[in-house]
Parts: sequence; C-alpha cells; structure tokens
Amino acid sequence: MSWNDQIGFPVLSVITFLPLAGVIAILLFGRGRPQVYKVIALVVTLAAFALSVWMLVVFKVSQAGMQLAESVSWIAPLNIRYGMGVDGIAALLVFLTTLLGVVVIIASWHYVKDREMGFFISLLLLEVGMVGVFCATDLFLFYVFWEAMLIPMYFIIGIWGGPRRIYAAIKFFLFTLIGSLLMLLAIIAVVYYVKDHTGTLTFDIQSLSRVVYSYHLQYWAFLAFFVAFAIKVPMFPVHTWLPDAHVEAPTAGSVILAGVLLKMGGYGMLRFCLPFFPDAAVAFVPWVVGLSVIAIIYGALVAMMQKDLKKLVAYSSVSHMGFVTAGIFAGIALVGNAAGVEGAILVMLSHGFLTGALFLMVGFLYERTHTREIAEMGTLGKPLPVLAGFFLFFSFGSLGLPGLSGFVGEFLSLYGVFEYSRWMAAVAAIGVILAAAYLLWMFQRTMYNDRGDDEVKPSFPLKDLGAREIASLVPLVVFVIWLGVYPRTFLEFLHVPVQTILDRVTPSLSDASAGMGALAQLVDSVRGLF
Amino acid sequence: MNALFWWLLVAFLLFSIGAFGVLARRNVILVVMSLELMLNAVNLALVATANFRAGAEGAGVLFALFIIVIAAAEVAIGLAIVIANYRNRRTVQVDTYDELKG
Amino acid sequence: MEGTAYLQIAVALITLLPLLGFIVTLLFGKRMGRQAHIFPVAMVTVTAALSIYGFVWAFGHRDETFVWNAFDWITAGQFHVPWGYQVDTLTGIMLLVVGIIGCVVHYYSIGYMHGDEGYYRFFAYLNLFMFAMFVLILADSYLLLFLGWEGVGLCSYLLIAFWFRKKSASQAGKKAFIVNRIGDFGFTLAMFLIFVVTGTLEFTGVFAAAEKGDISAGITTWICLLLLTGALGKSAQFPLHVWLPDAMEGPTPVSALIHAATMVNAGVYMVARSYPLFVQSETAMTVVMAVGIFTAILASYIAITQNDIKKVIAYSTISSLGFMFVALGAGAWVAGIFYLFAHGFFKGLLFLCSGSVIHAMGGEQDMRKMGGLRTKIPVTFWTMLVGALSMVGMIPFAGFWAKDEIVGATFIAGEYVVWVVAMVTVLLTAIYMGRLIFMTFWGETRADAEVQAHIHESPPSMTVPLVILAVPAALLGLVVGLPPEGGWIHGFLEPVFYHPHHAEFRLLGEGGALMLASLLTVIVGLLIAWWLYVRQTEVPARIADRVPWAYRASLNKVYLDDIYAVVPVGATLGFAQWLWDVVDVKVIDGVVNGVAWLWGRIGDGLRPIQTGRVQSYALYMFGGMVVLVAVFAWVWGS
Amino acid sequence: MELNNSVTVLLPGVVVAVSAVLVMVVDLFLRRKDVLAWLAAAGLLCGAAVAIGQWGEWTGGAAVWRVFTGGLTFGGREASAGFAGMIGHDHFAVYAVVLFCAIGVLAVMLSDEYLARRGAARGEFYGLLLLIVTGMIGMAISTDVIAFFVSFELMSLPTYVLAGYIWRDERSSEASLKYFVTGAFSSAILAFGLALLYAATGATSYAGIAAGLARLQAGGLAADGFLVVAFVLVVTGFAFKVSAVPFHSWAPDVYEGAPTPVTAFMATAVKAAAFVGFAKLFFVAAGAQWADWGHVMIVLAILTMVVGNVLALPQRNLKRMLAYSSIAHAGYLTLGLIAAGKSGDTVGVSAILFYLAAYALMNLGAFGVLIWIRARRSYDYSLDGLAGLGRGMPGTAILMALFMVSLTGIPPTVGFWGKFYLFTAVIQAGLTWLAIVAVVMSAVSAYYYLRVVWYMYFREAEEGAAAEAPAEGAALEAGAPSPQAGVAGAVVIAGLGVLIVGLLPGPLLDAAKGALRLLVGG
Repeated sequence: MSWNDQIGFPVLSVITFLPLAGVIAILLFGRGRPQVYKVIALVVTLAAFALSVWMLVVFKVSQAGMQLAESVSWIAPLNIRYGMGVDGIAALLVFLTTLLGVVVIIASWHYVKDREMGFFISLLLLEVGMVGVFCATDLFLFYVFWEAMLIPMYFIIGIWGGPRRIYAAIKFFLFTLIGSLLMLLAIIAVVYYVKDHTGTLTFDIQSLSRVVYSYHLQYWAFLAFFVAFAIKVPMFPVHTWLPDAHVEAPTAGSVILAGVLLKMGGYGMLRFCLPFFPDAAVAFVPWVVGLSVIAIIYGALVAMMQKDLKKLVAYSSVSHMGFVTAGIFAGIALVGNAAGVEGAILVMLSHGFLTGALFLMVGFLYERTHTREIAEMGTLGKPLPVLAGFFLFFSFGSLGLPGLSGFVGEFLSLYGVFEYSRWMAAVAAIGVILAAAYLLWMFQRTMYNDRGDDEVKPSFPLKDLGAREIASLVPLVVFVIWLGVYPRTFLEFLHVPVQTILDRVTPSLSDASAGMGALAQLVDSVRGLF
Repeated sequence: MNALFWWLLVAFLLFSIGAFGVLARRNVILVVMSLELMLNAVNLALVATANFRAGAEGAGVLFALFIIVIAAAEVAIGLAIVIANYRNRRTVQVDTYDELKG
Repeated sequence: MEGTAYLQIAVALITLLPLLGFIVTLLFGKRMGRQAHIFPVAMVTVTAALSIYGFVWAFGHRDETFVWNAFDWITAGQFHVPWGYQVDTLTGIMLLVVGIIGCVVHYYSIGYMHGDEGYYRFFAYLNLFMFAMFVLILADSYLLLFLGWEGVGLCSYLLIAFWFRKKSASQAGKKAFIVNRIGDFGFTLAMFLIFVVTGTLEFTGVFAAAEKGDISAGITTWICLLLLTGALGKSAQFPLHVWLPDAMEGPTPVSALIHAATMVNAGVYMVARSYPLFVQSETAMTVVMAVGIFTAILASYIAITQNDIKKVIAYSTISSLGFMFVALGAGAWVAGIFYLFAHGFFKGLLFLCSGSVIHAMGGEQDMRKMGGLRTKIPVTFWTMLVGALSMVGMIPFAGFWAKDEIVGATFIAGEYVVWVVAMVTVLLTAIYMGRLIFMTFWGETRADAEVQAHIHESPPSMTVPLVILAVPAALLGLVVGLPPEGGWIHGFLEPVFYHPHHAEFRLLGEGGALMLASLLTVIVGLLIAWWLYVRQTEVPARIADRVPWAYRASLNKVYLDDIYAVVPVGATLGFAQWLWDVVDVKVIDGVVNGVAWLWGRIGDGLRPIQTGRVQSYALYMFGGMVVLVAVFAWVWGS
Repeated sequence: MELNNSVTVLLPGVVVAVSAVLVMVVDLFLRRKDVLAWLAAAGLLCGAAVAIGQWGEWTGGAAVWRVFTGGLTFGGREASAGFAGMIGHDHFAVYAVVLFCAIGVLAVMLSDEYLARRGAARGEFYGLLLLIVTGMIGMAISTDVIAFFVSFELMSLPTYVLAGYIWRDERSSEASLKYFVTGAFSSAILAFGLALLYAATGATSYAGIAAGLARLQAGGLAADGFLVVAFVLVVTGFAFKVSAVPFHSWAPDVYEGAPTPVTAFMATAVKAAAFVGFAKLFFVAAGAQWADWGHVMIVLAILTMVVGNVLALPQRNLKRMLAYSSIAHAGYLTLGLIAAGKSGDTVGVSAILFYLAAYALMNLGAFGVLIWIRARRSYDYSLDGLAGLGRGMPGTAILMALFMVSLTGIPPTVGFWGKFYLFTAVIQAGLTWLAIVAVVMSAVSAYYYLRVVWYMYFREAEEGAAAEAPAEGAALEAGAPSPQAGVAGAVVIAGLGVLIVGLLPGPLLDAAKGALRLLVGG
C-alpha cells in the first residue's frame, strides 16, 4: 500500500469518491428534502473542484510520469491494483470534469421536476466514473470506471430525457458497449502477451506501455482499442449515437456528454493507442487523419442542415472532435510533432468549456421557449439580451475566434495536420469556414430575426437569465478567455506527457514504414486470430 | 467381427427403435415405453460388453443393475406426470401439449 | 532605447483602454442610459492621443522598429508565438488613421445614435473594434495580427447586424463574417506555410528569412497568394467583395469607420506589411495588381447605377481599395499606403456626410428621393463636396496626389493595359461621384412633403466631425505628398519599403503628362455627370434603354450575388442536405438501425422453431447428434 | 480404512441426503410448516460446512487424475478415493459442493413464500430439492461413470417432479412432461454413450477409460467411428442438461412453465452441476482427446450463444427471456471448456467455476425479484408489467437493474468478472475470434437486459396496476411469520453478492483457481 509521497494524502481518490460520499449523504439525509440534497450535491462537487484546482497547483509540470500516485492491491490473484495517478493530460481533464460537475449541478437546480433526487445522484455517480477514468493508472481500474460510467448516463438520458429518450439511451449504451467489449478483449490480449513474454502479470498502464508488442498483436489490438475510443469521440462514421443522445438527454446530460465523455475517446487514444501500439498507430495515421478530416467537414455540413438546436451543436461536436483525432494522429506521423498533439488536447479542453456552455444555453432557451426547433425561434435577442450575449460569446468561441479558447487548439492541431499533409490541412481548414457558417446562421435564426421584419415572435413573456444561470456560465466564460489569451497555463501541463508519448512512438517509425501497408498488416493480424 | 460387435449392433437397433418411438408416437404412454426400450438397449450393451469384451471390468453388470433401478423410478415418475397432464387436458396426445412455445 | 518605456506604456494602453471601455460599457452601459457614451468616448479620446504619440515616436525614430513581446502566447512543441507589439513608420501611419478617425467617429455617433435603444451596445462594440484594430496594426506577428483581424471581423459582424431585427441586417452581418472567413482560410494556411519554412511567425524573423533567401521562390509565391486570399476578404476585393455593399446595413458611423476608413484597409496593410515576401514573387505581385484593377473597374461599373447613397460610396470604397492593390502590385508601395492614408479621411468623411444626409432625410437612403439639398444642409454639402472631389481625384485635394501616383506607376511600370483600365476607372469614378453629388444636392427635391418639411441640418456633434475630417481630406496631399514621388511620406515609409522603387517626378516629363491626362479625365467625367444628372436628366434612362443588358448587369451587381447563391452557397447547402438526408440518416444510421432491426427479425424468424411440441424438440436433439457426428468425423478425419 | 475414506468423501452428500429424509419426516409430525425451510437450509449449510472443512485436506498431495499428455491433471488425492474408486474428493468437488449448497439455500428461501401462498406441500418439495443437491454432489465427486450416471439421474428425476410441482397448473404440468420426455430421452442417450465408451475401453472408471483410450490411440484406433458415436452421445447428454443449442428447446418451455423458484434453481444449480460433472468426466476420462472435442464444441458454443441471445430478443415474458438468456450463458460457459481443451490449461475450467457462481448469484437474484414482485402485487412476468417499477418499488427495481447489468457483464458487478475471466481463458487459448463472437453476442444481449431496465424506469405504470393484490393470496397460514422475508433476504443476499464480489472478486477468484490447485504442484 502506498499513498503518494507528494502531499501525503490520496487527493485523487478523494476527488474521485467525494461525489460518492455525496450520494451516501443524500441517501441518508436528503430524502424528500430538495434543498438538502441539492446543497449536498453542490458542496460535494465544489469541494471536488477545489481539490482538483489544488491538485493542479501542486502538480509538478516538469516531472515526467504519473504524479500524486496511489497504489493499493485490489484483486490479488490477477495482480490488479487500485492505482490512481495523473500526468498533465489527465490532470487537466480531471479539472475540466470537476468544473463541469459544478456547472451542471448549478444549471440543473430547477431543471427536473420528476424524481429529482435520483437525477442528482446520477450526476454525482457519473462524476465518480468520469474522474476515475482519467485518474486510473491500472488498466483494469480504467476499464471498470469506463464501463461503470455508462449506467448513470443511461439513466440520465432514459429517465429525464426527451420523447425519444429510450431509443437514444439504448443507442448510446450499445454503441459504447460494443466498442468497450472489443477493448476488453484487447486488454486481455495485451496483458497476457506481457505475461507470456516477461512472466509478470500486471495491469499497470505505465509498465504495459513500455513493452514492445508483436506486430500481430499490435494491429488488431490497436484497432480494438481505437474503435472503442473512436465511438466515444465520436469519429465518422460511428457518430450517429451522439446526436440522438444529445437531443434526448436533459441539459446536464448533454453538457457532461459533450464536455467530458467525448474527451475520454481522445484521452484513451493518447493513453493507450499511441504508447501501446506505436507501430500500428503510425501505420494507421493516413486512415485516421483522413477520417478525422472527413468528420470535420461532414460534421460541419450536417450541422448546418439541422433544424433542432441541440442536434446542431451535437454535429458541431463531431466536427470539432475531428480536430482532436486529426491533431493526435498527425502529431505522431513523420516528425513527432508535439504542436499537433498539444493542440488536440487543447481542443478537448476548449470543446469541453464551449460546447458544454452551448448546451447550457440551449437548455436555458428551452426552459423559456419550450422548443428547440430553430424555426420556432427568432428575435430572441430582443427580450433576452443577456442570454443572447452569452450565446454569441460561446458561438464565437466555438467557431474559433482568436483570443478565445477554440482558436488556439484548432490552430495548433491544424498546424500539426499541415506538417503531416498540406492538402489534408487545407481541406480541414474549410471546416473552420463552415463552422462560422452554421454557427452564425444558427445565431441569426434564433437570436436575430429570421421571420420577416419586425415580427416579434414569442407571445409569452420571456425572462432573461437569472443570477443562478449566469453563475453557471461565468466560470466557463473565464476559462474560455483564459485559454484563448494565456493558453500557457494549460500548455505547460502538456509538454512533458506529450513528449513522453511521442518519444515512445517515434523510435518505431522506421520499422513501420518498412513493413507492409496498414491494411495488409491488419488483415494479417486478424487472420492470426483464427 | 467378434460377438461383441453383433451384440452391440442389436443394442443399437433396439436403441434406435426406442428413439424412433419417442420421436414418432403421439401417445405419451407409448413414448414412455419407448424410453424404457432405449434404456434396455443400454443394458444390453453393458451386459454384452461385460461378457464378451476381453479385459473388460465387470462393472458393466453393476451399471446395468443401476440402470434397471433408474428405469423403474423413471417410469413411476413419468406416469405420474402423464396422469397430471391427463387430468388437466383430458388427453394423452403428446403433440397437443403446446401451450408453451415461441 | 531612449523613450521606449513610454512607448511601451502607450502601446499597452492603446490596446487596453478600448478593451476596458468595452467591458465597462457592456456591463454597466445599460444602467447609464443616455450617458453610456461618456466612458467609451473618453477611452477612445485618450487612445487617439496615445496613438498620435505612437505616430510621433515613429516620426522621430523612423529607422527604428520598436518590438515588445508582452508575454508568451502559445508554446507547443516547436511552435512558439509571443503576444508582441511592434511600432514602425507603417504602423505609425495606421495609428494615425485609426486613432483620429476612430475618435472622430465616436463623437459623431453621440449625435447620430442618439435615442437608439442599443445606444450603449453600440459604443461597447465600437470600443471593442478599436481594441481589435489596434491589435491588428500593432501586432508583431502574423498570428497576433490574425487575432486582431478576426476581432475586427467580429465587430464588423456585430455592428452590421446592429439592428438585428431587420433580416437584411442580420443577413449582411453573417455574410460579411463568412466571406471573410473564406479569406481567412487562406491566411491560416499561409501562416502554416510560413511557420513550416521559417519556424516563426514574428515579422522580424519571417522577413529576415525571406531576405536571406531561405524561402524558395515557389513557396514564396504560395505564401503570398494565400496571404492575398486573406486580404481579398478583408479588403473586399473580387471575388470576395460581395459582403461590403451589404455591410451598409449597419449604422452609418460604422460604415465610415469600419467599412471605409480602417478595417477594410487591413488587407492592404497586411500585404504592405508582407512587403519583403511579396517583392520576391513576381507572380504574386502581378496577381495583386490584376485583382486590384479588375475589382476597381468592376466596382466603378456597378456604382454608376446604384441608387442607395451608401451603396454608391461602398462600391467606391471597393474601387479605391482596388486601386491600393494596384499600387502594391505595381510596386508603388508608398503610393498605396499614401492612398490608404488619404482614403481613410475622405471616405470616412463621405460616409459621415451621407449619414448626415440620411439623418436629414429621416432615414431615407435612396438618392432618387433626394435632390436640392445644397441649401438646406450647407455644412454637409460643402464637406461632402470636399470628400467627393478628393475621391474623384481633383487637384489639389488629397485623393488627387495619391491616385495620380498609382495611375502613373502602372504606366511607368509598363503595364499599359492596366493604365488604360485605370484611366477608365477614374472616368467612371468621376461620373458616379458626380452623379451622387448632383442627384443629392442639385435639382428639385424629390422627397415627399412630409419628409421635406423635416429636413434639417445635423447637430454640431455631427457637423463638427465632418469639418474636422474635411481638413485632411482636402489638404493631406499637399502636406505629405508633395512633391509627387518625393514627398514627406515617401521618405517616412522608406525604412519599411526599403527598395525605393519610385522614379523621380518631373512636371514636364512623363510624370507631368500622366498627371495632366488623369486630371483631364476627372474633369471630363464630372462634366458628363453634370450633363447627365443636371442638364439632360432624361438621358440616363435612354442610355439604359439602349443597352439594357449593360444597365441591368450594373444594377444587379454583375449578378455575382445570384451566382454565389447558386454555386458555392447553393451547392454547399445542397450537398449538406444530401449528406444529412441520405448519408447520415439513410446510410449510416440506416445501417445502424438496420443491424439492430435485423437481429430482432432473426429472433422473430426463429421463434416458430420453438413449436411447443416436445417431439420436435427431441427431433432437434437427434438432428444435432447427427450433425455432431459429422463434424466430429470431419475433425478427426482431417 | 477403505470405508472410512468413503464416508469422508461422501460426508457432505450424506449430510444433505439425511437432511432430505429429516425434512420429510418432520413434515409428517409438525404442523408449523415454516420450520421445514429452516431445516432444509440448515441441512444444506451443514453440507457446505462439512465440505469447506475438507478443503484443506489435500494441499500438496499428489494428483490421481492423471490425464492427458499435455500435462493437464486434475486435483484429488488417492487417499480420498472411496467405494472402490467410484468417487473421489478434491478441491474441485469441494468448490462445487459449496456452490450447490449455497444455491440450494437461496432456492429454499425463494421457495417458501411461493409454496405457502399456493398451499403446496412444502415437506416433499424440500425433500426433493435436497435429494437433487445430493445428486449434484454425487456428480461432482464421481470418478466412475456408474456413480456419475446414478448421481445424474438422482439429480434429474426429482427435477422433473419439481418442474410440475404445481401440477394443477396446466403450464406447470406441461413443462414437467416436456422436461421428462426430453430429459429421459437424453438420459438414455447419455447412458448408451457411456455404455459404448465402456465397450470401447473396457472400463467404467474415469482413469480406466482414460487408460483405455490411450491404448486405443496408441493402436491407431482412437479415431474410429465407434468412438465418435460414443463421444457424441455423451456430449449430447451434457448439451441437453446445460441447454446447449440444438439440445436446448426444452429449456424455454420448462423455465416458463415451472414454478418460478424451481426455474431459478434449475437455471443455476442444475446447469452448474452439469458443467461441473461433465467437465470432470471429459477431462479426466477423455482429456487426451479433448483438443478434438473442443473443435466439436465450438460449433455448439457458437450456435448456443447466437440462438440463445437472438431468441431472447423478441421475448416479452421475463421467465422465458431469462430462459433464453440462460441458454446464451451456457454458450459462454462452453467456451471455458473449449479453452481448457485447446490450451491444455486449467484456466478455462476455473473460469467456468467462477462464472457458475457469478451466474448463480445474478440469476437467482433476477428470478427472486420476479417472485418478490409477484408476492407483492399481481404480476404476470411480462415486461409490460414492470413498467413504472422504478417508482412503485424503487428498492426492488434497483436490485433488478443491478442483476440485469450484471447479466450484461458490466463492471463493477460479478457478471463482468465472469465474462472477463472466461474471455481471458479463451484468448489465452489462442481463440480470440471466438471471444469476439462472444463479445458481439453479449452486446446483443445488452439490448434485452437493458430493456428490462428501461421498462422499469423509463416507462410509467398503467393506472391501478400496482394497486392490485397478489393473485393467489388466500392460502397463507394465519399466524406464521411472513415467508416473504425469505424472498427478500435471498434477493438482497444475491444483490450484495453481485456487488461485493463485483468489487472484490479476489477471494472467489482464488477459490476458483484453488479448486484446480493440485494440478500445478502435481
């Protein structure tokens, strides 16, 4: 048993399981007392957020490897450990998660009417799973959190969602499950490959990522991991669960989904696909970057045609997350281009802030107009100037206005792609134009007038954003600007871990290029399974 | 071809006849009887083996004895079940018992 | 370096004060109501003073370039860009233009926007614009320039769509931003390319690399063309000019400040800033000139038939910007910036005057309903006349000196075709500007009685700025541009455009002849306008009847908007709709749902196997045994 | 000495059998029938305790069950053999015995309320149930086909009776008849298969058969048609009992028609006993041929996984759905046998042992929830009847959701560990593609398991449905303590088990590994 030596107490476990403690407290004291359980939820998430900020403060950015590590034997027969720890990437994502955790609690204060306590419990449980995914340093623990998180999300969509919530919930669940089951097989294969070759059975991610795996294993296992993460990201063409889940989920669900869950895909690729299977990863670069570029353009174009506000934002996520995957994989091609990878991670953060915020805005709009149909809105900037202002801010952030968070990441990841392939970068950059098109068009049709001049649509009185709602948005505004103007704060966390990943990938470059093409390798690898 | 082969062949034929009965007869009573026939085929095979196979342990006979006992128990239980069904449905046509399906 | 501490503070304040103004006004402006302008206007006034200080510094240190890296902005891998400012003489000129006109427009707006329900919002946006524009011109790297570049785009969007309940306004705002984004696409790629080949985006580093010849010729051309794409969007050059006429939906001070005097010059500024790159690529220079001259004549041609007073000026702006590009492309860099300098004042003036006219007419913008305003609004008339004469290039107004240099440069550069087209453009310019003045101020008033009764001169808060701007519009050329090709401005900008290109001007030589030719063209044009719109007012209609296609082409802006609606926009939307309807819903989701459906169907289809009859179950078992025997035999047999 | 050993080996079985008799005798003399359940449970617990007490006896001893050339040997020491080598005791058997007894206890808890409400005789029921467990124990400890078959029948025959225990119910009696006919048919087939094995090898003991097969193999005769038929007949007997496709057809009908507690017991204990007993038979007696067996079993396994899961999709009766799901799980379990055969490693078998325990917990829980709902209000086992349960009976719904999640195989539940361990074995055996098939099928299964959850939580109950009293409410004896507590207790125990073992699977994993421990040391 070893708690981390850095600060003398298991801060990561505390962050992870604080919400669980909140759940227990709610069950003990909160039954039938909305004010009590809401306050408990808020206090718990705030505490988790505060701790995660503190964690960032004590984090040593120049130090490689996992920090604040904890490791306790968990399942001795398989040498599975309860291992927690963060590197810079994970630390930032934990921070993002806990921030959004607070935001959604505030934003959901009056959102659900039915089975409200269950809703807050689900949110808290979800936070446990999400933080756990980012903190786990044991492959198995990671998988447990990864899967366990599905359940509260399934409930959030299914119970508190829209009219087609059941379809959406089950689609979300099955898509993710198929991916993660394949990943499970690959996990087993990887672990036992190591056991067969070194004699030690271990699930420690760090140890596993130092092993050189055979080509045969790499190719199919890479694909299994990759599919799981690609579904989560989601990449074209496995993205269709996302719009449905987003549209049907309640606001808080959408925020978490877009803000954190999608990031797990990118995180997984960084944590597993690249360091575990460097040769396969490099060989697949053209495919992955190609698909990402398609996703960028495709998501943007399809977003443009959406009639439902949430669906529009959902497809915009497909487009934006394309920058993540493109940046990551372009970053490992040819030169080991840290800018692309760091940019991709910044996109993840920024997308968490921005799209989370956009979903909040859509939710606030929905609470007022009781519709998400773009066609039924218009001129809302007049009665709702504050809301319109925030909406505008986040829309411009999302379309990549320099000075706001979206720009830095997208620019860097595009730059990464550019170094890899100029024409792919050129195509991807069209996505930036399209982003402006669909977001401004959306904004025009909702906030500005699009229904013939001087026709003021809503007949019922609309109340502008209240203090609570503004309070849920302000932190996001702060970080959007911060990340846009002074991204160094965040980038500093990334240099060392990204370099570690790239160091792991780069040495194998020559091998891979000497081998067969990726597909031929894959076919060979899959044939090996039989 | 030694004697054992022929005995086993007979046993196999008996067994097949029994199996055919189970598959083809519509009357439950006859089905139960066919089942008994199959068990008897087994007994024949066991006893024949014990007798004719060089180096065989004598346990075949013991096995046959056990099977005879089991067969008796089986018939008793089987008939009880048949009667229960007959009381409910007033028929022993086995293909009419198809409330549970799909 | 002596004095840079002050400059550092000044530069920081130049960007921070308008930002502060923006934030404060946005948060508290609503509560201040009618007084909302005080804080932002104060901020801008101070900023204007500071930017004059910046100019003065550059004036005193014309061979120096002040560079100040405030902090590390982006560092990732090898990629590194600081947040840094730079001041040299080119920046100095820009500071002067932006600072003074910005300040003037702010004061003008107090009167013009009086009583508007978005009063505070307007000033907030204006301040934000000032911030972004200053960042743009002060930036010491392409990336920071890009930040300002997109920032002014944002403000342009906000201000064009200021009266957002008008669909045309919100449409125009969106169009402006998206069209600019298309340009920015090129800009972005240019930056990538620059970084890939030079490893930096800071001007000093990039230009040093360019001068050392580190960038191959082909790459240089690519970089220049991509940068030019960006400039085409921002400076409204063909084929990306279509947003600017629509941008007139915004309040008139916005048109003056953003869409005439400052923001649209950003493209020109950026190309001028990239001088060390462009001079290395003949191809790029030629393209710059070709685009410029084509845009200039195209815009003039369209301007002739436009009836909206602001639209005419808008097209004249496009045309003028075209001239600036011609200048840059022809190698007359200083002339281009000189024209930019002068243009900022007289075009700003023209817009403000037109605003005053519109104000007087109670919001009417159609020139066909004006006329005879000469006496009713005299201050506006006289100042506008100054602006118009400067615009057409009448001696001795500011526009004359700059424009003449450009036209002359094309001839001297041996681009005779360009020169001819430029002369035609000058003629057209004179005609449509004359048309504007004559239709508005001469003849009988064609407005209805109610409007007529209401016509009045604007309040001093509006007329004073007009007069202030009229002064440089009239005299700037005399002060900085004389003698031609050798005035003060030429010397001032020499450190930036360090390969002096301009020939010496001789009044009795080629230069004088060209000047005379251009002057005569202007006068002829004005006379034609006078003849058509004052003397024989029925003639224009007859001409239109004679060549209806030419008339209609001009009136309909050469159908470019219609073509764009079909080809890029329509095609994109159609493709997107197809992607959504067919690819996403039918194919991808169809496969997903189809697979799910298939499992269910298989399940349903298998259910009858479970007949409920026990003997069929026994039969399955028997069949299963047979299969197993077969499989087993096969396994052992093989 | 010989007898002494025999008694030791038999002791758990004897305890359970004696309890069976005791229960029936007490039933004759006692009016308070609720004591019977306690008695039966106590008997089972004693049996389990005795078995656990024997766990430590053989550590480090030599293995008797010498098996095949690949080096796979099963645990158990010669000293623990009894009755002329017909039975033998080892960790494997102990694990199985404890498992059977535990399932038995839970089944008793689930049954009491059900029987009491319907006025059915409880003494005989528990007596038969204990006899079934005795038969199962016999299967686990047998080392001779005669003992094995007798135990097999001791298990099977009372099961037919229990399936039709509510014999006035048409469906129950029909289930019983179908089970009897198909069961007896398969028994006969199994017996004939064993007879043919005997004919081929001349031996009835596992070791003797193994030796005989080895001789045949040496003589080049192992692959002849005679043996093929013998093996297939034995496999058929196995496939029937575990309800592997195409020998599964009885299962849905019987599971649906049988009294729910009996269904729960059959789905868990009988299946477990079949796997345990046949695994021992296959490996010890025919381990050398197992690599080839494995290939045949692959066909069975794939068919079973696919058909079980796919046919579960359209089911709207929960008992029937769970029946198909249990077929599907039999398919997963068969993978363990295949993996063990292919790799010559014991991981596959210990994975089966673990999975059986996991499966028993979650399946008993799921059936228990059905019984519990039925005890509280009118309910017809339909999906629609579950609508709104999340609101009406929140605790029950949470537990049901937990069992469904566990059956799907999502962490942190025990069902996940079962699958994980099983897939590990399969992948280690180099059969990754088979694991992929299993994974795809378990994704399919997620649909129907989660459908239960969505009916409970995402749908609202129809008006008044929850208010109705249970259908068969009259027969409860006055004054007796509510037998519902038993059901609730069983469900809660299963739920806690699913969760706790899900979070801390270490001890159970150790036990499942330890059940084959002697193999390693030799």
